[in-house]
Amino acid sequence: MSTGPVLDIRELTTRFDTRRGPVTAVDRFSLNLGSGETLGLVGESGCGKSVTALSVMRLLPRPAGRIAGGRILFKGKDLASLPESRMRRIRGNEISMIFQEPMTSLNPVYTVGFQIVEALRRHRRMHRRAAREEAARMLSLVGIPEPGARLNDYPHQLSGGMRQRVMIAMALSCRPAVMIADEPTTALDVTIQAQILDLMNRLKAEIGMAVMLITHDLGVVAETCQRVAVMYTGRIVEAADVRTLFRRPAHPYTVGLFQSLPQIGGRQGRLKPIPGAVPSLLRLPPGCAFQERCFRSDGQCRQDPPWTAVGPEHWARCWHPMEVST
Amino acid sequence: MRKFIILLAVTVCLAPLAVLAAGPSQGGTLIWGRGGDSVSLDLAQATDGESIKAGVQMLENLVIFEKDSMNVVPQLAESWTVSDDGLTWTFKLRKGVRFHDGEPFNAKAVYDSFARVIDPNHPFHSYGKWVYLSLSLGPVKQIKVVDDYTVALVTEKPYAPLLNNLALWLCPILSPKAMAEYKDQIGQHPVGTGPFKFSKWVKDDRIIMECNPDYWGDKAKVDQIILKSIPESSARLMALQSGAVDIADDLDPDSIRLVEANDQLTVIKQPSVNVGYLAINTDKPWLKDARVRQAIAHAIDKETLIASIFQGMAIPAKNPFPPSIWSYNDGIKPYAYDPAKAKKLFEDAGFDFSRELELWAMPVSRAYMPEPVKTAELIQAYLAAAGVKSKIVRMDWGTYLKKTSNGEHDLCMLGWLGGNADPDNFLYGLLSADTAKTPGAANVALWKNAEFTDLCLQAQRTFDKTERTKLYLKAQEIFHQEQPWVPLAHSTIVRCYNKRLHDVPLRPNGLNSFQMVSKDK
Amino acid sequence: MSRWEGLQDLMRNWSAAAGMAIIAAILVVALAGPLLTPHDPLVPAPLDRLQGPSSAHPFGTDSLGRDILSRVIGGARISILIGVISVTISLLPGTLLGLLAGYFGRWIDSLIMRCMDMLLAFPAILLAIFITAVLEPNLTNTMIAVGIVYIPHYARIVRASVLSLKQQLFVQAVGHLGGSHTRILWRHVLPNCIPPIIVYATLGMGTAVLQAAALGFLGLGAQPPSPEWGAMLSEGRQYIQIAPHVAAFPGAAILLLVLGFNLFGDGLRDVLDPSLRSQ
Amino acid sequence: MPLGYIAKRLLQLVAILFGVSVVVFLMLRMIPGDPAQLLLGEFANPEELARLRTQLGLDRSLPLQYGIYLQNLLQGDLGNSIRTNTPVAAEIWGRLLATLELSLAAMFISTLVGVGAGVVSAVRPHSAWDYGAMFFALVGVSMPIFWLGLMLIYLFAVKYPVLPMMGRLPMGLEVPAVTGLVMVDALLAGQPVALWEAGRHLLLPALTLATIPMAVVARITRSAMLEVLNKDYVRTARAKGLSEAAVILRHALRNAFLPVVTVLGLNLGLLLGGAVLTETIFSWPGLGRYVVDSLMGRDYAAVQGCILVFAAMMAVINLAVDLIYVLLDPRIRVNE
Repeated sequence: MSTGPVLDIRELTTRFDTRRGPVTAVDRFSLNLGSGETLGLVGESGCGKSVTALSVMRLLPRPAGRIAGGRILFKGKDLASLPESRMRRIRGNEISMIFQEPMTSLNPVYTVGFQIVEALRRHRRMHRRAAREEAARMLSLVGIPEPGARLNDYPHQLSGGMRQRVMIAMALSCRPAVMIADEPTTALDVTIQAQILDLMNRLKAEIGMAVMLITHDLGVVAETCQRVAVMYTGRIVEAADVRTLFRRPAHPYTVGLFQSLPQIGGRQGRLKPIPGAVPSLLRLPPGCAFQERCFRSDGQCRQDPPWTAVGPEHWARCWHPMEVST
Repeated sequence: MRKFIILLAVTVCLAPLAVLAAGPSQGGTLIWGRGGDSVSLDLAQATDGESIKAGVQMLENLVIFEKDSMNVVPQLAESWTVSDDGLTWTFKLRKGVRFHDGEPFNAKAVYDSFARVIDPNHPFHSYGKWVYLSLSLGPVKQIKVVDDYTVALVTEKPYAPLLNNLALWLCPILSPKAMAEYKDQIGQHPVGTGPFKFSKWVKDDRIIMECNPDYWGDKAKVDQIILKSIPESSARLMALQSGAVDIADDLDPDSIRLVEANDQLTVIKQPSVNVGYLAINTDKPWLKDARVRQAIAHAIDKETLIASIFQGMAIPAKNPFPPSIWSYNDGIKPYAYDPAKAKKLFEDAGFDFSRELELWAMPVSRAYMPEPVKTAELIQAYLAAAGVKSKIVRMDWGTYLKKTSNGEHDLCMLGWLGGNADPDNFLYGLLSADTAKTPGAANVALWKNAEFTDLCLQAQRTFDKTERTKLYLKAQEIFHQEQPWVPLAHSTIVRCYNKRLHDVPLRPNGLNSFQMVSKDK
Repeated sequence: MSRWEGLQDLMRNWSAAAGMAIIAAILVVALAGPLLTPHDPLVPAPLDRLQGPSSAHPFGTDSLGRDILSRVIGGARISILIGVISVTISLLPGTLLGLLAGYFGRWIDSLIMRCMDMLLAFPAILLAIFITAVLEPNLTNTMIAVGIVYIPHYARIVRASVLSLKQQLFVQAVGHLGGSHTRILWRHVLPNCIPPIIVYATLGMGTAVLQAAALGFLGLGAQPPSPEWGAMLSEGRQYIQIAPHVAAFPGAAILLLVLGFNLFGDGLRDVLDPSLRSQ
Repeated sequence: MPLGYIAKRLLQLVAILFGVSVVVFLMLRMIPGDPAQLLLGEFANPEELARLRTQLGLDRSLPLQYGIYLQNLLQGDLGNSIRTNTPVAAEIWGRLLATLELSLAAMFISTLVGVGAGVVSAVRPHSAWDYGAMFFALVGVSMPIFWLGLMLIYLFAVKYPVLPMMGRLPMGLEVPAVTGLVMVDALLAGQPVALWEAGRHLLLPALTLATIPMAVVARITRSAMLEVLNKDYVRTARAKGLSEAAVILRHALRNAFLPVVTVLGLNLGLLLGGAVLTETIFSWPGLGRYVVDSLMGRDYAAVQGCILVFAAMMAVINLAVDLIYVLLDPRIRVNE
């Protein structure tokens, strides 16, 4: 299925300057995304998932955030060092992004038609009429009834699910090679969530793009993704294909994540939250950031843990990964 | 030798200018900067100097004062006679005169212009508010049109000053057609017979008048006059300095000093027949004692006041009227500036030094009191130096006049302009017991001195000038002794203009036609 | 937030600290005025009039020869007084009206707020001119006029906070428990309106000083020989060509004091009531 | 927005104007000072005063005076000026245009510079430009404009005489009045010299009048923009690959305009008030100066007329602001 990575992130490091000093929000992040693949990026809030996405899009809030190191190779170009003007031609065109908050991500003072057309006209140099027709087509593609009329609606006239569909239509309008979806369903009702995920799956196939799906919801990952990477305090701690990860999580943090989830049809045992709290990025312990909460940690964990292959296409950043039998 | 060459060079360079100066060419626009806009150009309704100043350029009377005296000479009337009983004044009118709208000037025009003022049944009567009747046509009971060019005015009693009244600005002759057409707006569109005719009025900004090419007399030498309102004195000064205006009126004394120093500009001065004074309310128990009033006079340094605030543009006053008016008592020895003596006089009179006197300062400046507030501040400081506390009180002009004429003040500042240059105007009008009755007292000192009043009344009945002089000299002595006012200054009136103007006139009352003024190109 | 922390925050706020420094400096000058002034601000020396700045008269002299530095110092007290008193005059009735309108609502609200609308229908300076003219022009009436003009502003602010408080549970709860209206207003509603009032009042002092100076400039404010800054400026206007210093210094003093109030008010707002920041 | 809403607002306007007319009428009569005494000055005698009072109708009872005034008002007659005996409406109209020209120029300057400075500050927060601009804005809101006007006159008309210090046109230069706005008239008449001169005359007063609104607008624009720039839809716009200019001007500024328009609307009231001072300083023949002069002259009808015009303008501006809101923010359209 995969024909070589379309997006290859190597050692990406992103820092923020805060009042209390610089903070490394993403630390030596390496990952690749094969074309047509859906990759899940999971972790608790604040672990650096969204920052990674914004780094790829080069949309970090300025002037506080900056890419401090590493490369982001997209079709052979390093996005990290691309001039802003060239980056703008990629954004929304070859790589697009949809956001968590459909309620606020659309500009309230413009019609949805205008907002879709704007992207088409920018990247495709389409004429107004052609762009409108294309926009209507996109709306019907994302399953919005009466797309021609909806073009003239303002965002506040649409429901949350409809708005997210509009966002998707907008993101897909230029047929991107990569779409980054940052918690696209978190703010939606459960029934709507399912519809949107279905839609994304369908369109991915139709358009043939790769998707990086950022979520904290492992259920969503299971339904949509082929591969998963787990992040903790700015680093990837484990990566594997979905099946492997769900069956045999190797990193104690991943294990903790699963144990803290209610499982439908699973044992009705008590949920086990991970003890302790996520350490502040400003005061990370030396070595493994998870050591203080980890049931397997020992003195060795004060050293930087290695990126260890624990199975085929299965890595974990841990001194003491769970025994994985293959 | 070298000096000679320079002189020669200068002479050569200036020669062409001299030629120009010798024969000023006709025409041009005279721009006249002044402090405020006119209100109404129908002079029969005008109450303010800015209206009158503009109106007299366009409107004419039957008779007028000579250019620089108070002698009455013909204007639209060619001649006049008074009946033996002194009741009927007959005027022969000038023929061939036309109003600016082309209407002929005749007896009918005089009738309409006058009857509208005094006859409530005249159709134009309701179009205006006829002010200052006592100074204008008040005494006239009937107006007769004898023929097209003869008019007779009949008074109830013999009234000698009528001719002077007609020569004032208050009795202009306007086009009957225009008065009928503009109704109550005639003041906005004056149509008279004068050397200039009305052209345009932009409120609060400018009034434009053009030379009247069909004028019956000598035509005006400039083509146009623009009266420009420039409320701020410093702005007027600057406009004059830059040449933007040719004349700047009502500059403050400090500015006049700058004009004098500028060789493009010139200042003409004229002693005015006015007085600025500090009236002391003699009705107040604490000011009843003449020694207190003398003390106030001693406390004030008039010389310094004039040197600083008036910038020397005045002479110190010791009598109620200026020396240019006959019977001025120059033998009076003024109260010298002497704070110690003032203090002693206050003490002798048993003055209560804990009392704070109310010192009322005029809210408007007048020629006789160009800087009333600063003058008040200075007087306050002088009183303080003599140990007397005072508080400066200000209010709007209307209230000020009303309350001072009710005697509500302790000390108040006022002044007077003697229009007809008669001592009676000052002495009886402003200081007699007859005019000290509240409300509406013109004698704001409320000074009721029987001897002084008798002298004034006696003088009114006396026709022999030397006898009258004696009476007035005596009256001034009483005034000096009693000091109901501290007379402060007789100011100088000035006109500041650019030297490219010629033959700029200045009457003591500041009102002149600019008919003869010419401007270098 | 404890009081102490609040104060610390305030000191750390650049704007508040700068504003406080300016106001404190002017306050010291105002209080120590007579000790600092080399000359009597009220006694004229007419023969020394309109002198430019010199070592004897650092700010020069005015048209009556008075030392302008001494007068500017003398005027500091007047201006601060104007700020404080005018704001008090608008604050007290404004707060009361706002409380009543917001708390009782219905016709009381309509009546009060329509009256406020009427006051707001005039440009502020014009209304102040008008009131001064009715009351006769002097310093006291200037403060009253400026005070009245800004009553509606306080009424509106307080009303808005009361309305939002009314939605909150605790006021309703107290009401159900049978507290009297006065008690509820005084103990529960008013204290919660105070932060925005303090912020607005501080900024309002600057506005009041400006407005009063404008009235003084138009000759409707403090009467001579009082060294009120606006009135001094008005006199200087006449001498702008021959003695610009007469106008320059009092005006700069007004600017500095108002700047002080505004800086302090901005800082207070950041600390006390961040939600007001966008206003 | 339904027409009914506008009608309701206009009705409210009439009610407020009625209230204002009563208040102004009563307040004017409370002001000490007799117009007749003022008109006739220090040389009048009591009989002349009494006669003038009768002619002016000042001896009638207050309710009767108000009744007459109101009756005339309803017929569109603002009455005649006591001082000039001319219809107040005509006196006001000419001056209103002068004030309008000044205010529009000031509005233009303050909006352009204020919004511009605010946007740049918000785009580069905490930069040297930001601190500089915001410091100047703070000085601006603290500015006694009558002092600023004087200092500008001193600098640019006295010390370095490059600009005129007063008036609307050089003396002697005339432009045919069509609109009453001199610059527009000069343009219509095709007189480039007059246009240039009118602009030069307008510059200092307009700048003076613009100072405070400019500063207020800059501050409000900055804070509104800062808020908007953090909004998700701005991020969306960037994610679409739009140019920074399009993001800021099209997506951010348009949304930041709502609070700015409110402030601009309020500021127009401020402008009208500031006009009183600015016109006084620059001898600008406008309504602000006229109303103060009329008040000092106890010209009742003139003051009443002016205040009604002022109040009506403020109300119309508020209405206009509300309407602009609707244009700017589609969300309100449905709610109304």
